[in-house]
Amino acid sequence: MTTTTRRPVHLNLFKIKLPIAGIMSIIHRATGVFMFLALPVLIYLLDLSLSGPAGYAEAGDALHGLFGTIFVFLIMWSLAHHLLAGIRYLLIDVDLGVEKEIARQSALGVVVAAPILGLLLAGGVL
Amino acid sequence: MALNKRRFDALIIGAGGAGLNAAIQLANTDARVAVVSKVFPTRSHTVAAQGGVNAALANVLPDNWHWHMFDTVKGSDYLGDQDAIEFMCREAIPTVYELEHNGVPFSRLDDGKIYQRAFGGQSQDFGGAQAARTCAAADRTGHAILHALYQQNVRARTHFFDEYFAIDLIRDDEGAILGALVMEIETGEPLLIEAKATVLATGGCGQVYRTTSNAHINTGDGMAMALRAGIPLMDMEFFQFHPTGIAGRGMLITEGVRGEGGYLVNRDGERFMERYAPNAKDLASRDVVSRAIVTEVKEGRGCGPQADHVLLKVDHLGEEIVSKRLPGIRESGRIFAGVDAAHEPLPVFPTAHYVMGGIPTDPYGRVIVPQGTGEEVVPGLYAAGECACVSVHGANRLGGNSLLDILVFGRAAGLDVIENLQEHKNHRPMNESSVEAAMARLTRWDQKGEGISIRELRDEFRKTMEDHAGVFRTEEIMGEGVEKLKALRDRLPEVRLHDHSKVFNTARVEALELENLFDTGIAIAYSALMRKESRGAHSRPDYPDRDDTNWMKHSLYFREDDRMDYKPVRTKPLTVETFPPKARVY
Amino acid sequence: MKFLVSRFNPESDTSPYMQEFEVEVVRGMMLRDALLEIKRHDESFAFRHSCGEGVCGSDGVNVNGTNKLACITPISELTEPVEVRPFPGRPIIRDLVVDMTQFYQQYRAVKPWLVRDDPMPEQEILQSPEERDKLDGLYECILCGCCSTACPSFWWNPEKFHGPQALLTAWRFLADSRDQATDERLDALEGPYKLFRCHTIMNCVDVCPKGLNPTKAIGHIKTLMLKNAV
Amino acid sequence: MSRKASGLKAWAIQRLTAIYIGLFALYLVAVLLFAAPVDFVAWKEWIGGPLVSVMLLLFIVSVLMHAWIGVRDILIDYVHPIAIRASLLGLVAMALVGMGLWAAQALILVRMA
Repeated sequence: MTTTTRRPVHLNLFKIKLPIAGIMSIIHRATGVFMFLALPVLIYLLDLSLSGPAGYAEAGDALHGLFGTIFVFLIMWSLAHHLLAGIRYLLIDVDLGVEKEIARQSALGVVVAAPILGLLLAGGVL
Repeated sequence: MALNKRRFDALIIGAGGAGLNAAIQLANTDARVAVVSKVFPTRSHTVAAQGGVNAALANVLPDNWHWHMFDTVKGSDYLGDQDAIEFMCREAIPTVYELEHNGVPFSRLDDGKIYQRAFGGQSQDFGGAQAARTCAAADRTGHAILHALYQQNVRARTHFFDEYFAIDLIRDDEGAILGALVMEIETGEPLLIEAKATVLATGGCGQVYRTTSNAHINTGDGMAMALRAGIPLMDMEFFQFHPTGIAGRGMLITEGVRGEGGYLVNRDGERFMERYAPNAKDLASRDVVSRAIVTEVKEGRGCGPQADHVLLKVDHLGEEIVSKRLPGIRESGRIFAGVDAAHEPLPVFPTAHYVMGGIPTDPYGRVIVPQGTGEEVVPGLYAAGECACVSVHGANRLGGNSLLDILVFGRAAGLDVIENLQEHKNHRPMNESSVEAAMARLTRWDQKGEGISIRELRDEFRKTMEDHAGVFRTEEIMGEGVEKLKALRDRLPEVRLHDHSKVFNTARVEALELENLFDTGIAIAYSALMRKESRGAHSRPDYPDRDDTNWMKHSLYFREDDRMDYKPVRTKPLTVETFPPKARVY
Repeated sequence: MKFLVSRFNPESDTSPYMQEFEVEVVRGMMLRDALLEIKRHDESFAFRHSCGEGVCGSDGVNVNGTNKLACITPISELTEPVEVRPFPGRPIIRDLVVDMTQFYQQYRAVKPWLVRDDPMPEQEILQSPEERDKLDGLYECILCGCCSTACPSFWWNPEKFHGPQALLTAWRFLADSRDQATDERLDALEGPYKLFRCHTIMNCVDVCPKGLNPTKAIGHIKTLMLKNAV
Repeated sequence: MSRKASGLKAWAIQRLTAIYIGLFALYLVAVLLFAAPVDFVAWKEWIGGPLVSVMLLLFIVSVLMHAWIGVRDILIDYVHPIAIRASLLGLVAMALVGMGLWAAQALILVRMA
């Protein structure tokens, strides 16, 4: 068609149901972005902890504070999700678990397991 | 506003198997070819063909085209033209190989050749044992073929006008066809396409019946355009009711199910086809099986709470065969009947399926009309596929011969157009009065005010067709039907569109289709009333026998004054001996 | 049963809105039947449909947030109110009718036809049943568009990313033992967009009405590409 | 990274780095859980060990590459105006290189100390 008419597009993400694998996928992306943004903090903490006994203690204290605890949990959850989802992706790459039902179940598994694992890891580390 | 115009060497209306196979021949030359389709090409109804395409490849059992020809002549109840049938059965073999080369994913045999299955009405050695002649891509043969043909046209850069509706043919005072007026559905704008040759490949008109295996789009557009251009329709009384539609819904269950070993049973669990066709049983030709089912139900041996259908048993074949050879059927059964064919029988009843008649053509796809005592070609006009009548199916079409018909004659039409273009280098002068007449058909729907709705008349029309031009036909039923249909036709001018918007106005399309349904439906009912014998799909309890003395002839219905004419059957084949009429038993 | 359908007529509306209809539901009714009922009340309601049995691929719509073919979606499986919208991410021409041009362009871009350099044999090109089996789950695609219009990567880059449908088709020809253009096909898929916008989200697999698996096909393409590269 | 190579190569690198990151992360978490250094000296010694430093440097490189491909994917997906995308890619690249140098410096300093 040559005439230029206004054509709206339906892309209201609140009205489009994302399947469980899609939810898992967007969390994978979000956790990736979060960890990327957290990189400077992590490197800062590494640098601080290696700067000397005082820095080491300071870094340790920071992680054990309220914000530190939340931060550690978020990082561990992100790591767990990104890792589990990543393993799932690698398996799908080699044609394992790519069938619809299995892919749904594994996605659900990742979404449920990641925060639990994150909590456990955060608890263990702190 | 000036009317938009485009010029092409050839215009093809319809993008199913026939249209696309004609287009690919042309596109492979340097001809400029336009394909107009009211739906995106792969939505054409060829996509729904399931079972397969017949060709005597002899991949499974011994075979040759002459046996195939015999079966087709017999299946046609000796109404098919034997020259055209010979042409088709010979061409079948290279046609299927060409399809394979074009990428169709046929099912395969262990030796790597194309898989062929048993189908109704197919025999070895002129009526001997069952043949395996139907080349199949699982039970999705039409889909596989249509997609491959579309893909080849994409490769060859055919010019597609997708979602354009053809309104009417344009012709000059000598009757030559100059192209067509079409409407872009997306904008509602008309467009005049001029062409040196126009091919009608618009498919069937199964939507004239209420219960049908046909898609919403099968509204006989090309046939009606031909009628309005003064061209008669041939043998329209022969309408095939497929024996196995899903009961109450009409979705098709391919004959391939019976070809793979499925069979029909009545409420007593009896394999009733053994009574009607002792030899061929469930693989007797379609008209025979359809009548048998209707008889069983009428005589109270139907299944289900309403005793209104019979059962098609497949479950004995085992889950593996069903999912390997009939996956689509299993899916349809599950969705539409709530039945898993691998474990339970399917409820089936005959459903309106295919029109044997159509626009009269010769084996090169050229449209021919009576002229004096003979016939002549309509300059610039071709027809192929279900909308055409060559006639290879006569009074009854065999399963697997419809895909064959569209492919062979689509191709033949394309090739003849190429030759024709060599002789006709220029477009003929446009005929403005014909364009105006076509425009009037479009603008008529701009009339405002109160009136009958399209739906209302359409529903009433389709019900009348079903009740009065169905499987069993008596003088009384059909006479009443024709009167009712004419009365309905008189109300057509009172129909009004309430929505006059232009952009993708599907109501406008349905309005234009309604007129086409009326033209083709009345052609069916009128031709049927006139034919006083039983032959093939045309079954009259008041004239139960075939009458070769008076009725071995083709009927021709003209729109003007609902006039009938007749012409002889061409019984002389191209190279072989004539098959003389015999009693048709299976 | 209550239906909310998306309406938009470019000649009179500035943006799409939801309109409510009450449809009497009968047993065995499909969503397409309900849409036809609505059209019976209001002929200006536009949607595409044809075969009514899930093979032509015309009537894909977004129902309660999920892409489906209306003609094979039983009403009984839907929760009320049924919200019917056009495919996500496609420009709306009218009501439920969307512009699928880019979808078809992507399909054509993968050269969806059999390429054969050898001269054709007089009869069929031989193919063993095992080789033919590789095409199962690929050739059955009906081009309905449910998958590609459910794919976020296609939402964001419809002009450059092939989308699940076209990639499934690409693999259909790569997987065909008769096709002889493997290298050209693989080369054409290189770059960050055409193939590699796929992030294995798998929405395509979730919605395909024919039960096909574009993700699996895409995985096979990547694996073959990798094999050819090393 | 050339345009032509940026499809398959990026995809392959993303996977290879993922495998290494995953394995090393598991190792790291295991150490932190079961053999966490008790004080600064232990921490410094552990991290300054030759094997750990090399693994850690490799880890950092992997993370940066992995992050680069991931962020690049996100920008290709969502940010279409070419000038804005190029600027953002530039910023991300600089940030990643900066962070890499920073982390490397911390590790190298601790080895020299």
